[in-house]
Amino acid sequence: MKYAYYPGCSLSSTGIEYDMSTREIAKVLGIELWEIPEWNCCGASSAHLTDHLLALALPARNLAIAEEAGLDVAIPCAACYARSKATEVAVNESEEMKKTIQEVIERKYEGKSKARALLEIIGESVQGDHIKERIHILLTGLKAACYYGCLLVRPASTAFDDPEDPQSMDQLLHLFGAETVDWSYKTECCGASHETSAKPEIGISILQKIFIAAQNAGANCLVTACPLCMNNLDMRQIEVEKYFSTKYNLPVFYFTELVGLALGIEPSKLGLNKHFVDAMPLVQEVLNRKGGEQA
Amino acid sequence: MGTMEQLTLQLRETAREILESKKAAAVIGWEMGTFWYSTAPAILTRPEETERLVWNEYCLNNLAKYLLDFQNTDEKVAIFARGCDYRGINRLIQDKQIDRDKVLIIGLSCPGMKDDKKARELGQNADIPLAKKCEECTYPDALAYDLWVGEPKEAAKPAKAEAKVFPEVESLEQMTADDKYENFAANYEKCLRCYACRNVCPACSCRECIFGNSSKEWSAKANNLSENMFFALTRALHVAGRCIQCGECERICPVNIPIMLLNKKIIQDIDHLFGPYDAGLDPEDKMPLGSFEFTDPEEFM
Amino acid sequence: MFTVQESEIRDLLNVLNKEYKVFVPAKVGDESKFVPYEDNVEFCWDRNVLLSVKDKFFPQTEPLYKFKTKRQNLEIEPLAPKDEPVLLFGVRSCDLQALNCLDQVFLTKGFVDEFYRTKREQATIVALGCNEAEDTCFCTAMGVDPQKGHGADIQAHWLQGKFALEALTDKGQKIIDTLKSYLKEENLEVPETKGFQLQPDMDGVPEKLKGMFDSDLWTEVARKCLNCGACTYICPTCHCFDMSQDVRGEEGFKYRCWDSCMFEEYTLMAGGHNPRPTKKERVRNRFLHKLCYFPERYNMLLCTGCGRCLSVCPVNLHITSIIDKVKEAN
Amino acid sequence: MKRVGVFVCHCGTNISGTVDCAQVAEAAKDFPNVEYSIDYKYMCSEPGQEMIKKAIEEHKLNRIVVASCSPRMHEPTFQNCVERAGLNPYYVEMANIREHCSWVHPNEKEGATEKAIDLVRMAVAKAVRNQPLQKTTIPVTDRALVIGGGIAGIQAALDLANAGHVVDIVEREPSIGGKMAQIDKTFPTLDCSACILTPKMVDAAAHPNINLLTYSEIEKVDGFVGNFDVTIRQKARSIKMDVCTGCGICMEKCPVKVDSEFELGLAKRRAIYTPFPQAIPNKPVIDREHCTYFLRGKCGICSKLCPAGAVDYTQQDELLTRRYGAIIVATGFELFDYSVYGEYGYGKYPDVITGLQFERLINASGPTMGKLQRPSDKKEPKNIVIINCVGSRDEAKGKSYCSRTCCMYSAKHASLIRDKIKDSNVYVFYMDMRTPGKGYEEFYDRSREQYGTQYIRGRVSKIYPLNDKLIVRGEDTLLSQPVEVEADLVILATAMVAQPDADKLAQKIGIGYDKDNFYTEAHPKLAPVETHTQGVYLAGACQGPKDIPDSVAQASAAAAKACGLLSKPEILTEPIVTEVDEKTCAGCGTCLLICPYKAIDLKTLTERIAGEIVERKVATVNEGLCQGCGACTVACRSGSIYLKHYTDEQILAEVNALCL
Amino acid sequence: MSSVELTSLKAKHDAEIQKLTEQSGVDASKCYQCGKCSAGCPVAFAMDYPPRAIIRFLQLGLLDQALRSKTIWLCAGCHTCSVRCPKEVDIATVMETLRILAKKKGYIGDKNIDLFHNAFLKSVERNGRVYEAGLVLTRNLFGRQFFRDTGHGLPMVQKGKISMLPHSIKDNGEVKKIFENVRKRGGNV
Amino acid sequence: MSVNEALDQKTPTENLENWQPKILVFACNWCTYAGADLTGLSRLQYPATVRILRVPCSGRVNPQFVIKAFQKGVDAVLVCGCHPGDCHYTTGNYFTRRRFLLMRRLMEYIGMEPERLQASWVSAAEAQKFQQLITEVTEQIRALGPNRKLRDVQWEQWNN
Repeated sequence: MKYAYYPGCSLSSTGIEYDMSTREIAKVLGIELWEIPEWNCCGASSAHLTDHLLALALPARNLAIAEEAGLDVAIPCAACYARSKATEVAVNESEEMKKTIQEVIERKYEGKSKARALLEIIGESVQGDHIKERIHILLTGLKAACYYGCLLVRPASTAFDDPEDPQSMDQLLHLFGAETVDWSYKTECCGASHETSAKPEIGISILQKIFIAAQNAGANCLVTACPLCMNNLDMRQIEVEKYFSTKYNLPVFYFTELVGLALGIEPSKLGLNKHFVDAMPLVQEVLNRKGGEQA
Repeated sequence: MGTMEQLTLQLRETAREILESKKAAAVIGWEMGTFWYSTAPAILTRPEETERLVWNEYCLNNLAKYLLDFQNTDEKVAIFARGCDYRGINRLIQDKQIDRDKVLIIGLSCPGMKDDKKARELGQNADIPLAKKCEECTYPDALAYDLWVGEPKEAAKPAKAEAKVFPEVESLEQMTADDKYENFAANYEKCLRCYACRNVCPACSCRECIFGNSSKEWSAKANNLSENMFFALTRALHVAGRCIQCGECERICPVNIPIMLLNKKIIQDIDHLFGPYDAGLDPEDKMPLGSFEFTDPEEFM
Repeated sequence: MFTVQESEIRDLLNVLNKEYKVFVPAKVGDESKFVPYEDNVEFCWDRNVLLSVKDKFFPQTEPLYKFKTKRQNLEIEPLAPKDEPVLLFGVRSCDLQALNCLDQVFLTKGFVDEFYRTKREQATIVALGCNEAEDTCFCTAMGVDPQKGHGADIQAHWLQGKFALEALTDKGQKIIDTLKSYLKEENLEVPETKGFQLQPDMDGVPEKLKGMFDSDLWTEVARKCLNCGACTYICPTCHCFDMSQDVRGEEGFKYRCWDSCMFEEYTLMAGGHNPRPTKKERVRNRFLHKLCYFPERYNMLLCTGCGRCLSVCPVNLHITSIIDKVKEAN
Repeated sequence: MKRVGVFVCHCGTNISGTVDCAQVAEAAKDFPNVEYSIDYKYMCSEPGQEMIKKAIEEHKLNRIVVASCSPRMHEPTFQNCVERAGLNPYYVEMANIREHCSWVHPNEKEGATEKAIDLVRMAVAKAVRNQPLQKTTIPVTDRALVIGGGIAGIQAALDLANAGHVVDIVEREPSIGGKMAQIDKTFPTLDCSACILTPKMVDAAAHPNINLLTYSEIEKVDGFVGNFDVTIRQKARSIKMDVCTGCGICMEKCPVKVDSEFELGLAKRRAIYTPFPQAIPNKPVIDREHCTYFLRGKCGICSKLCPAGAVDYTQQDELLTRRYGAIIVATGFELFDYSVYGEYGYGKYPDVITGLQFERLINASGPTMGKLQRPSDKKEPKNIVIINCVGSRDEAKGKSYCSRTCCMYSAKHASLIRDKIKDSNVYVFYMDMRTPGKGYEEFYDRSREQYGTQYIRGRVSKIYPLNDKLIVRGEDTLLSQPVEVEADLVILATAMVAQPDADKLAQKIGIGYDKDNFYTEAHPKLAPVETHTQGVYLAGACQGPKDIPDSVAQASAAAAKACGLLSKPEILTEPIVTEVDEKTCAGCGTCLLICPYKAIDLKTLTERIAGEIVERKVATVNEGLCQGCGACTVACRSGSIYLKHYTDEQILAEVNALCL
Repeated sequence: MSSVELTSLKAKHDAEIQKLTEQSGVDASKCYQCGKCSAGCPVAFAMDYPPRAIIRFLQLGLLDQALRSKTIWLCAGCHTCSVRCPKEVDIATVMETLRILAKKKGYIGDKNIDLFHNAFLKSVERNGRVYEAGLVLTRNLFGRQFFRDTGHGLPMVQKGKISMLPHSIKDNGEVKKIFENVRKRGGNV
Repeated sequence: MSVNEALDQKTPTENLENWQPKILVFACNWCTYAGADLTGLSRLQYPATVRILRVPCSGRVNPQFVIKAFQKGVDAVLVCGCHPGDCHYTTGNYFTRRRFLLMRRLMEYIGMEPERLQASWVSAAEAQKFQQLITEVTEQIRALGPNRKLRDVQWEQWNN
């Protein structure tokens, strides 16, 4: 399988481990990722609050380049995915919008190249028996609270998974031996838009609820598919802990990191050492279990 | 050898195979006409006749209507079909004039046909423009078929209809009432009432047309402007929601009446009043005048 | 031969228009037909008109008489065609031949149609020779001379930017005499008509057809026919008509109007029986009538090779190809 | 030869005060086919009618035009008059020169007279083309079919049976009773549901005119009013009904336990079972999907234990065809499956239950013997949340309508809870309280004032578990603030929806249904229990959400309609129906799309063409179903379907006459 | 509490609200004020009006009140409200549209948020991509929150998560063109 | 005869000064016909320009009737029936609505003044509406003058 790859701005900075782990596991899973040459920022999460057309046009340029190459686009970042999907839908729904966007980006985009979430693509690629042979280590002992965030499965009309109780990440992790907990915060908002902006007090209380819910459900880590969520849950966890004088100690993973781990990729190659909440002890625990539980 | 010549060979081969293997009792296609710019519908029943088949830029005739000649046969009939023929076939299926099971559709992709009248005028070496009816074609290919001739194609799902706007209709709408009438009357003053438009039309499928049946009191045989207009308007109403926009009526009119001006007006109005609809895409579709919505526009006093 | 410059033909027609109602071949939009001469007509000299002069003698719709019922009485008032001399300027040989055919039908063998006769007698015809054939023309194969209008009063030619006139009848001579002041006498050579592409061989065809009523040929050729009436309505020789009436309350008109043997209802009888139930019988009848029955009765073909049906048939079911097929048939 | 007589009425001075009647009569003499024309003071009077009869005789008239008042007034009068004179009543045509002329143009005498002449001319033109039409009679089979054995079906059957008609009730469950049998108490009186329902069930079973066909379904419906031929599938019960005594030993010993449908999964039943103890007939049925004998060919315990030898594993479904004069459809409703609500946990939280489950939980004969305890841990709930409009008024979930009963049964539930658990708190999340019924608003008032129910105006956005509680989050829209309740139990007032197979049954019977699959009445105001198919009536919630009083009322109304039909041995059919000209009909079926009565069908015609036998389809009209609207005639391009008495020819003749 | 004179307001804002409806593609009149949106909103607790009330403002013609609310600036755009709305009113999109309109009118409900978005888009226009370190700096400077997030800054750099130099793309000005074209079409960028 | 001539030609009997329009009203039996009856019962006056033709349902009105009426010399046609939702036959008027939405546009398209073909829902109770409707339409048609469009003038030609 070959996809155009749109890492997005975050993956080249704050979300670098998402980028690293994505590229690593893609190699093992035989997914060819062709990084869109000279891709541009999709505008999330500012453009759509400023100008409707701009918000549609920015992702359109990236999609147009992918369309030229005849490829669908794999997008790891949930926000980038949501914006790109919105563009794809808008172009396909209205001939008039298609025309306008083509005029604005001065490129041809017919809406043929589809924006696809990386989670969905990885989920598809591990279907079938062949994947069993690839598993090096089962992720036994991980009790993951899968956190999909708000943008990955909304709006409902274009979502690839259920907007209230999505399952794709849970199923993916089950395949690699991890347990996932049933909790009701899968698609609650993490408040990232407030974190990256200027309202910390709002974000903190939103985050607190998420941590408590994960803990109550018996999770020992959080798993995400969005660099903004990651940033928030990981980087700000200490801040929230301080604010409420408590300790959660919930390492946060990108699902790609865990898939990489199970596929036997070196933790440092996956960026697992770059987390704010130290993830390595839990990673080490999993790696130490090996033996009879090796796949 | 050009593509259409190559395809002609494939057409012949396909037709021959069908007749030899008795998959169908007849094959409907095109053959050369008297002049270089003309072809004629060909209805073939013997394998050796298939050598007559052609596929060139002047295969203008819509073939669907010929299926009516096979209403009483038990065997299948094979028919070559582009988008317009395909839609015509669906129209006849929707009007229950022929069973889908009895038709073997051989799908074709149509590059657009050339204007035979212009060809006659300009000569063989000139650059002949596309036929008017093909210029606006939105469905050049058969959308579903049993066999396909040409570049392999995936069976395309019927595309979603879009609300159509016809510039020539719109500009007519801008005229004053009297100018509109004068224009309309001038067009239909010429009408010979030869009924070629009706007889070629795949949306016209009555056993007995009210214009051929004086006992039904509708139409007088007299050829005068008023009766001609009654014919024109009635025909437009009868094909409302059925016209597949193949443009055959207008193309073959011996006195060049722009018949599609009426049909397009109705198509445009249907699209905008009741939602976009393309006749003949799917025989299962609700017919615009055979159905209604509670929420239809309310313009009455 | 008397000639007049093309640019001065309008002066000439203006003179004629005083005495006659003059009709000339003209382009009207995309079509061409004979229209009453007016200053602004756009002449059609370069080719034959799409609609022949047939309807000037045999209109598509023609009232015959008027009737009225009052309580128990029925009154009938016959209608007569208008009494007005007509001059048709520029009729081609093929169409003149067609009039000769119609004359046979409407004036001979003891049947005289008064409506037709009146109009025929009132008409003066100026024939116009053909310099160039269209690709659909085949009059020569039907025994028509494209440069000589049989039955015309004057033969005209359109040569080198001039019209050349030659009287064929006394009536014609009289007209030329009145026009003398506009005309110059000179001798121009009438060239042979160029460009015939179709030459169906009629030799022996009518005779052969007599034995071909049951031939499979008809099934074959009829298949593509749409049974529209384009060929018959455009044909200068077709002359079938139907009677009908227009009644309003106690009054009404009886009229006749063209009919076409290609229509299913043409032979439909009151009881529902149809002796020509399928298009095979109808197509067969059309060609047998033109090429076999009519010659048998009147000793002339009912086709003049004008080629109009070739240009209008939507499905290329051409009389020329039928003739070819008849020739080929065993 | 058509011989028309024209009779112009003065209507005292009502007409002649404006219209010159003599002039009208004189003018009419010149109209084609008019043989006789006269004006008279009172045409509808006895001497006036005599005058018409005499003129018919003397002048051999065979078409009559009466120019007088509206045909809606006196058309039957003059039809009867000419019939007595030996003419077909449909030979009469009326020109309305009073309501449509003299009365509306009193100041335009000339214009009115001219108009009256025109109207008479139009009527003459039409009358000349009028054809004799015959009213026909259809025999009526005096037997009714009631489909559905819930409260509506039972009531309708009892009413019909008491009026002396034989009724069959077809019920697909093993027992009659329907949803009402599951309910604990009824609003607004809080009396026991079973106490009022079960006696009716017994009455129905014992009534000599009622025939119960339980565990049966409708297979096919043919025919038309008065003569419906209905095929009923009697599913194999595996029990010989005539042998079984209903002792119940078999049920005690059956080793298979499955979720009870009647208890909505809150209790188990056996593979051989009656749905509930008061079932009627109180004889079990074997659930072949779960019975070990049917699954593995072994077991047979019930058969061994049955003292009467009533168990019969070899029984087969039986098809029964009967003719009925009338059908009452009373198939009821189903409850909305709330598991589409992700935000309410997709049905995964055991302590989120539906209102009907609650009825079972609080019912003295229910799984807990009426002790209110929550399903997860059997604890007594203290904080209970009731959520209204779950599925109702929710376009996003596909139902836009109000279910009409939930406001009331939620109020009932709240009251019942407080009755049982004194120290409990009940919160009802509602959007609008709808209590339009006798005593309903008072009942709602009591639930607030007397029982202390807390009403919160807002729709719940999310329910999620926290420890052993359920957090219910909504906005109190009156406060404009989000609120949360820590609930022990959540009751969802789920919408009433049509039976899942309602559309299929409708297609079998040939009645209409709306976008939500509820059956459509013939007219929302004037024919609320009739359907478009004459002889088929609706009762209860199959037509739309309804509570018990409304269902019962509609059932009695439907029964009254059916009685009206069945009480006559035959009915007359209006002869103004459509007919097909088979010669020209192309069988395109467009008319079928238009007919609201499904009166048109296609049939195969065999005919000889050019010596060959060919078949073709043509439209055919069922005169029993056609109501004569003529909408189909316009859709027929070849004019092959025509409405008698209003043919194209007749209407065009009127148009032409008007233009002279 | 002063009362609101509804009749004149309605007339005043009808056209504008109509336009808003067209732009957002959302018809506020569909809303029957059940409050499901507000109850599920993760940020509702911080808002001055619940989202439901914003829709109510639009229904009544109180456009200014909607445009001047903090709510529209606090909306996180998570679409929870939209997916749960029983009347399929896309509230999140209404918020977006209102914010765009508010900005056009110069009602900036939250200066910091607005500054951030401006800086963000400037960065995109200039570089084609977002320069996150620069963004953090700009925002803090403008927002006079000099020390905010600086606690995270150092570890970020150490972990190789923030590059100190802006990265831009060689797109021959295509992205700048997009901004220009949007402006030409009346975009308020 | 040229089209313009046809438009200009007037029948000799047409004396414009005393000219009154001829308006054909198709009225469904259940609503509009009854409504027109009520107009009479209520003694509400309207111009004597209309002739009501009774049909069982507005769904029976074939758009072709309209052309025929214009051919024969009617100056305006009014199609009336029950309000949507009130059809005695439930759905007839919904078909009427679709048919005449198209028909009105078609007639306007060929140059017929839109006032000459109108449709209206008049219930059995709407006597006043019926009165107003007829008065208004009559005024409109008086302003437009006699209709020549679509008119069958063959008769007049032959009579000359």
